[in-house]
Amino acid sequence: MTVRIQREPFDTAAEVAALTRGRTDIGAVVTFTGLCRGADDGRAVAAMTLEHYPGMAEAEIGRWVAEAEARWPLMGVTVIHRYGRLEPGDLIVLVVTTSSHRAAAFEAAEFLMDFLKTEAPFWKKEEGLDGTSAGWVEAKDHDDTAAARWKAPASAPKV
Amino acid sequence: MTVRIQREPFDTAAEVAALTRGRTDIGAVVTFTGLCRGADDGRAVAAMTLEHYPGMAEAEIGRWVAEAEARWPLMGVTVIHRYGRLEPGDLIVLVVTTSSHRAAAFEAAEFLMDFLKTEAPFWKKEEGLDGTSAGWVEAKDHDDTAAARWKAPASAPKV
Amino acid sequence: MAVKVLYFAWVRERVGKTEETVEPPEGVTTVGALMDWLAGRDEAYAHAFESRKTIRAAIDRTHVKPDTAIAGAREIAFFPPMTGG
Amino acid sequence: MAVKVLYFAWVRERVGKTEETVEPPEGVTTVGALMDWLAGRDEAYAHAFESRKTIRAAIDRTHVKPDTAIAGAREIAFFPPMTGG
Repeated sequence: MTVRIQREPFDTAAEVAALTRGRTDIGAVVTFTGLCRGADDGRAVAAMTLEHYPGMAEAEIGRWVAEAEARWPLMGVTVIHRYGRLEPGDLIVLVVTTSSHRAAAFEAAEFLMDFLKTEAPFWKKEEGLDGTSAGWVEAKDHDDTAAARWKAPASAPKV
Repeated sequence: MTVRIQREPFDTAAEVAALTRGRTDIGAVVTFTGLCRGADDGRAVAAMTLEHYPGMAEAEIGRWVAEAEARWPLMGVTVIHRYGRLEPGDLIVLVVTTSSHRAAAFEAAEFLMDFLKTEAPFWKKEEGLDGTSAGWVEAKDHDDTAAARWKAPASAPKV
Repeated sequence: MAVKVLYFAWVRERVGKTEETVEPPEGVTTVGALMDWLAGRDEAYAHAFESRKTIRAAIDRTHVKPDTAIAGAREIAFFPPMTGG
Repeated sequence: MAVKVLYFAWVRERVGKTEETVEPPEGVTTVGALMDWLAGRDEAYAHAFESRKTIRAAIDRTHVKPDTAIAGAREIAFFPPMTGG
């Protein structure tokens, strides 16, 4: 597993290549890339600053990757989350999952994103177009709902 | 929408860039890449040849992309499927979906892969390690099951 | 009615050709009846269409069921269940 | 017991510092009690902890609930619900 918290951009293709190069047992690669948007709920966003809890962010994501590896037959997982000031169009987060078949790769990537959204210690503060702060982004109920679906009733993967 | 059936490899990063470049309304990009594996159900595979129905393959995939665009708020979809002789580790298929939020991008990518597997007119023939033909790959019940989940009961997306 | 028929994968291999134009008799009005008629042509066709329930069909590049009428079809294709993706 | 306390996002902004070492009295044994005690220090802390049910906590980099004991904790963090990803 690779988990990195960094200020710099990441190269999705290079991360996928690092997981798949020289292997012939991987049949499915799923990537999720999250990008900074220029509007949130209809409000223009000039930039956002991502604050994180150094040390805990890596540890927490590592725990969820380990959980995903226990639930699904994965052949490799990479999670990269950026912090600092990001502008619309900038990359925020990358999840890459690999498996022999597609269901495991898709489900594990969704699972990881749901818990990154609700459990990883990151906080977004948005700037409005006039350069003033538009304030901290509030956590969304639908993200909690998305994360909750993995908890009930059993820990077995969906078919 | 971009749908291409081609013999040549594809460049996932270039396809993603073509969908996202200059845009600030896309918050989520999901890619699925399918690769040729060196073994199938425990049987060694030296190579596979993908046959397709020219004209219908493009049309059928285009119909499913249109259906995905009707079901989910997507901002762009690219599907590329290769044909011809492929060796273990080679890319077979690419699906890229983009949306403002992750749920739509994930679900549409899974939906498209489920129907590519069961409805797109492609057939795989595998070669064993001794160079002799190991025969045509049989369709799998679990792929039909995966496709069927999108049909019942309503056509509304899952939450 | 003359109609172009295409074969793919093991249906193609068993029939021994990729496409041909056939003229089924008037009583052959559905996809299923066309399969029955083709299966009766010779041993190669009989072999190709022996597990008829398995074989899929398309008319003019759209999937169809065995009871679909073939009237007006320009191109009818027969093939095994798909294994792409 | 002296313990390091960290603050993030708007909790940090309201408290006005990123971290500090505090010495809560003996009766303060849980995460929730520590929040109550911090809220009573001055107006800045009171503001930071006013919607106490909203605030999340971690002990030694693991999420904990308000009723979790703080005995043995090296590092306790308070922050709003997470909005990463």
